[in-house]
Amino acid sequence: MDLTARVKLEIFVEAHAVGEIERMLEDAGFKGLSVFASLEGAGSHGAWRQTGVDEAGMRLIIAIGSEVSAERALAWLSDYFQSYPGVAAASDVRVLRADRF
Amino acid sequence: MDLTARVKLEIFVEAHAVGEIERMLEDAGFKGLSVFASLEGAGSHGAWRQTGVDEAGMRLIIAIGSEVSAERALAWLSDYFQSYPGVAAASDVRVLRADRF
Amino acid sequence: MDLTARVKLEIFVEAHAVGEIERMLEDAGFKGLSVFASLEGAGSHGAWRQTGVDEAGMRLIIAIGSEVSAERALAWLSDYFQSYPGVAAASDVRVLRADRF
Amino acid sequence: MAGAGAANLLAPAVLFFALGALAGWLKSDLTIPDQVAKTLALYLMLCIGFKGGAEAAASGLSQDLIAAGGLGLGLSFATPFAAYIVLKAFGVLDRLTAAATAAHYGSVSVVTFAAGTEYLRAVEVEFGGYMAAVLALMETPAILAALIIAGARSQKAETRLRPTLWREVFLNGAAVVLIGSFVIGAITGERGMARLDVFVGPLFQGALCLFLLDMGLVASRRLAEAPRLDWRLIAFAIAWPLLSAAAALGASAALGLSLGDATLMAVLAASASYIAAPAAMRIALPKADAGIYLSLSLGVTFPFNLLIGIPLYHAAGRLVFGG
Amino acid sequence: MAGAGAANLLAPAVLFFALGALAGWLKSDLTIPDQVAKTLALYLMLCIGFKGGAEAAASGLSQDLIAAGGLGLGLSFATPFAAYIVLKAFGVLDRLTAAATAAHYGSVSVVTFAAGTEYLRAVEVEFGGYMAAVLALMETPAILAALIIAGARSQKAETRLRPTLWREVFLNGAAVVLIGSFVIGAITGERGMARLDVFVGPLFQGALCLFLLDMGLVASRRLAEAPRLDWRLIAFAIAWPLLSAAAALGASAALGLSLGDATLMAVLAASASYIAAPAAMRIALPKADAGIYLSLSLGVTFPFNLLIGIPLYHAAGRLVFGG
Amino acid sequence: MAGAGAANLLAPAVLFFALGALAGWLKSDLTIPDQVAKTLALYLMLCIGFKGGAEAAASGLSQDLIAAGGLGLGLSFATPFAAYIVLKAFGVLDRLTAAATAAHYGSVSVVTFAAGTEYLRAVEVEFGGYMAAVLALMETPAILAALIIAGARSQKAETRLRPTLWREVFLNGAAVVLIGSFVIGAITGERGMARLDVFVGPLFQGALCLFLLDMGLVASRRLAEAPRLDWRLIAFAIAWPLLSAAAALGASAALGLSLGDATLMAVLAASASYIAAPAAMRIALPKADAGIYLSLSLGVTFPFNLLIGIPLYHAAGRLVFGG
Ligand SMILES: Nc1ncnc2c1ncn2[C@@H]1O[C@H](COP(=O)(O)O)[C@@H](O)[C@H]1O
Ligand SMILES: Nc1ncnc2c1ncn2[C@@H]1O[C@H](COP(=O)(O)O)[C@@H](O)[C@H]1O
Ligand SMILES: Nc1ncnc2c1ncn2[C@@H]1O[C@H](COP(=O)(O)O)[C@@H](O)[C@H]1O
Ligand code: NA
Ligand code: NA
Ligand code: NA
Repeated sequence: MDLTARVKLEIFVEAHAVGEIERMLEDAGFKGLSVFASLEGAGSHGAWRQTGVDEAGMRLIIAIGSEVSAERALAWLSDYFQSYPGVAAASDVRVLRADRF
Repeated sequence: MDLTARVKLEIFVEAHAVGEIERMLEDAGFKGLSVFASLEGAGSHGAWRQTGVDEAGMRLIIAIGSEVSAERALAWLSDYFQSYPGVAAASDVRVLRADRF
Repeated sequence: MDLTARVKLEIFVEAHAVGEIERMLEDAGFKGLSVFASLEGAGSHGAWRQTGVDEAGMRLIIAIGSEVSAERALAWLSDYFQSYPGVAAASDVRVLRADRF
Repeated sequence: MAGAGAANLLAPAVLFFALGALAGWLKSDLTIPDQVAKTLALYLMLCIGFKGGAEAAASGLSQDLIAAGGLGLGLSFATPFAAYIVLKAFGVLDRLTAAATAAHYGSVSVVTFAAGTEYLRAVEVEFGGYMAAVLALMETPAILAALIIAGARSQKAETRLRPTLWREVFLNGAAVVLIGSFVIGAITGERGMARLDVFVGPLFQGALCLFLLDMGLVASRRLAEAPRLDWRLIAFAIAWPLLSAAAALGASAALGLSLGDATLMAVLAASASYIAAPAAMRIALPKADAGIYLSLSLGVTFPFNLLIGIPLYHAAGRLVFGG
Repeated sequence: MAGAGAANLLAPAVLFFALGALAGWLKSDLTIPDQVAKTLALYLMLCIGFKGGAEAAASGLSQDLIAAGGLGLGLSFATPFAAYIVLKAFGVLDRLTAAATAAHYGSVSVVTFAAGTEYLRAVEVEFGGYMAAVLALMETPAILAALIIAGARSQKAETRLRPTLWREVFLNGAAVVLIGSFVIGAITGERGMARLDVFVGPLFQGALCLFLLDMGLVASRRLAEAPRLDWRLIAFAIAWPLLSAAAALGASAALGLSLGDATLMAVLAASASYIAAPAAMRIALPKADAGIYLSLSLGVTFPFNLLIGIPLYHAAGRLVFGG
Repeated sequence: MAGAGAANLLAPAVLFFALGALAGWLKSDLTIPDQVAKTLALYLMLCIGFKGGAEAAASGLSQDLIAAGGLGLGLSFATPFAAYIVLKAFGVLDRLTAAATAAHYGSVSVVTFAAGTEYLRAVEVEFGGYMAAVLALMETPAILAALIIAGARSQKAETRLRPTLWREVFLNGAAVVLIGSFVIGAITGERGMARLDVFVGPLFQGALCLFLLDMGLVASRRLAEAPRLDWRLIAFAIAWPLLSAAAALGASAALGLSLGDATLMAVLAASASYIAAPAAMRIALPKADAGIYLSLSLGVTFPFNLLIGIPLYHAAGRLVFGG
């Protein structure tokens, strides 16, 4: 198989931030992304649980793109996380059809 | 800990394809898989959002298996993605109880 | 960007085990985690599907932490999986703000 | 007539659609959770099928059913060919997208039908319970027609997916619930109706409001994200329903259907699918542009029929039928 | 009697189960979203509990309640021992799977009970509101019996999970809603019933149809995925309910219960759990094969009871009680 | 009076809240799936708005509406400033958490309002349909007040999120459904009400029970996870509603509102937001501690108002109004 190295970002943020981060990822050069809903979690801002009553809930945004795009996005996120809850992690993946990313 | 290297596939596809891809993964040698529903996303086929009205929605299939199985699955997917929306990524993981994968 | 290497655990377990594993991860030194619901899957205990009638469903717990914490958690899990269904995988990630993990 | 049209615009269900559309347009974060929306859609079909079946059982399977059913099948199958020629003539759509869009206009919208029946109830015009069966019959032929148009056989990928595709075409959840509930309604008849009257009656009205609120959100968000729609396509999405409704009214009159049945036949012909057809097209014609066919069917034709089409077709029916 | 049996088969709720089973068998993509299915299950229990409590309050806590409650507890606890011996005797199940399966047959199915009460209402046979409390009482003892059989203490893993297990056994969501609603119904009595009558009455019938549609889908899909079921196990899943129902009818007659109460007691004894028992078994006996116990309870015994068992137990009751 | 208070405690909806709280406290695994809970919340607002609008249309827009609306706006905007001063004086909260908490107490709780209207219906005290509009008016001003207090302009991050924030403040789903349904109810009036009466009437009572069951679970779980609550904060979460209710009753009497309207005004003033305010605070004041403001509003004030506050405010109203 003809696989190419790319970077995968996994970004955990509050639901209200998804729209903004989607725009940011596009600006950073990502050509695609996927969003998932988390059920519960814990972090430095305490534990939370999706209940439908009081919680907006956390989302996981997965975006696969180039090293350069990932750098840009992480720079932005590093600033964002100064104010807002959330974490992000980057890792190496191999993809088909490299031009799509 | 006694960890063994394996390959993790993350496959983003439309809901209608899940059954077929599950069968393919089994044929390729994967002994397990898990399927998740995505809320919204974007890619070369445009942006979509799970609404319950018009969208079938994308799924994320995670399957951990051997290098050989992953190669086979990716070859199949490379063909599949000629016609259908979706992306796939492979990455390295370490697992317990290697014989299970 | 100032990124630091960490280990990401992905743990697939039945819903009833989530509380216990959350406690275990905290004891092992993880400062955060996120839990996701899986729709369907297959493994050595057969195939299952989230239906709302008979299935408790599988969960995916993602936890990013130090190598040491991951080692501890995997040791515990290796014991746990002697009795209960589930699998776990570790992989390398790079994170912002290393002190948070 | 004008009064009746205005009455439609002021029906709660239509106003909830408008509320949803407004909220979507203002980018409110309002959403109906997707699992609930899916269930509402199933529930509406269950009610439509069950009520139709129970009424059909009460009045007996008449000749009208055969006439209406035959007409519906014919319209659903023939429409895509005509629509495809028109759409291709514009020169803005590729072959597959034109075929997929044509499938949507041949097939039908369950919620438009539901709004049509509510409208007729409000203006106290009778119609046959079997029209629910006609609705079910009209879902699929248009999809088959589109496959013929597209020559789907030639597509390599499709071969592999054929079983999934045929299941989606003939056994999609919507069709199964609609037809199954019709049969159950017909079997249990009055006795079944007595047990489920609140569930399929007063509750239905409310659920329709909630679902239309969601449809308004989805329709306006979809339109907002589809800036590239050519004006000719938008004109098509309004003119085509008018033409289809006219054809359906004429044929219904020729076949001797009642005013109510003819109005519903016009509503069905004018309506465009947004559940069964897209699901089948995603499998059978993945290279067709879903952004086009969903924006037209959901973003233009659905609101047009709901707000203007239904009372208009009824008014036209009264002219034709001299009612 | 034959008429009443046929009437059951033609009740809307039973037909919706059949529709779901057919759709699942044909591999239709129809599904009831899981969050909605879970809510429907809770809602059904809320209604059963509340109505039972309100009726029990109206008629006062009679001696019959104590008799029926005691009988239910006894049956639920004793059944698994007998079932275990039979299941082990076949020689096809390991010790833990046999124990877990036995737990399912000692415990009860809420929806089978609901269908039983609807059946009795349709044939106009009275029963005590306290039978809802008996239903709640019968959920748990069978699970404890299975733990004793399996000698769960000896399992290392279980120690760690004991708190989770005991919460699952005594405080699972289903039990809490059922018992809690019973108490609330008993406290608020007629006044509460006046406020919630539509919610727990006509709506209940419809929700039961929707839930049974889902049960049909789940049951037939589960059967389709369980090709390895030994014929002796299938025979067990049909014969055992018959035996249990007979025992329950006899004991009910001996204790002087009414025909309606005795029929429901037989339905409870014959029914097999598919919510509380599997949840507890996954924690307590993880090495037991869920494919076996769920396929039997959900795929064989549930449909058998729903379609044939309920009218049969009632007919047998009429013989015993000379009704 | 004591009888009425006891009657409240024995209303099914209140008992279901208690059941949920008990289940949460016992760590039962009972949960209402989140998509269903969200839909229930939207549905309750739809009903409250629609019924209020229809009633307001029937009785005409009176001067009372203007008086009540103005009072509501004033209370919602002014309360946070006073609450902030008190909260800061305790010395246990940082500036931002105090401001965010103050926003919650100025804003309102839809479900507390719903419980208040059900209570008034049970004791047969009339109130104006326009109180639903007052409820909608009181959601937002408190949030703006908190932003002023916190000097949110100075926060760098907020600039970036301004559009999201303003949409959340003025166009959050709850507000849109509440106001939209009010307008729809007002437009369709009696005719609309006739079509939706079962949906917004008897069904509402049941849905309120189910939602309060969930609120009980959420409230008690939240309290269990918040061991660090200072006793002064808990005292605030009980005393502040009492003060607010007293102020609202006095002002209502001065403005010449009816007993029913004044009681609801007190209920609104006493209630604390747990949907709109937290959503806005997460965006605008992310450094405020959500554990504090949600535990107080949802874990202390909500149960207090539901169980004790509502009948108390009504009793106090009767003293003031000599009713
Ligand atoms: N180490 C971690 N691993 C996985 N998810 C995390 C981790 N830390 C935080 N999260 C997720 O991100 C959310 C916000 O994190 P925090 O800002 O640290 O409270 C948490 O509630 C979790 O859902
Ligand atoms: N770079 C990416 N990162 C993460 N998810 C993606 C990416 N590209 C595509 N996807 C997901 O796969 C779906 C189909 O992709 P596409 O065929 O490119 O439209 C998208 O709607 C996303 O949900
Ligand atoms: N190789 C795998 N890749 C991804 N998920 C898996 C894999 N094996 C098991 N799982 C998940 O873990 C669950 C339990 O696994 P098992 O104990 O092997 O039956 C399965 O139902 C899947 O959801
Ligand atoms: Na059509
Ligand atoms: Na039993
Ligand atoms: Na307030």
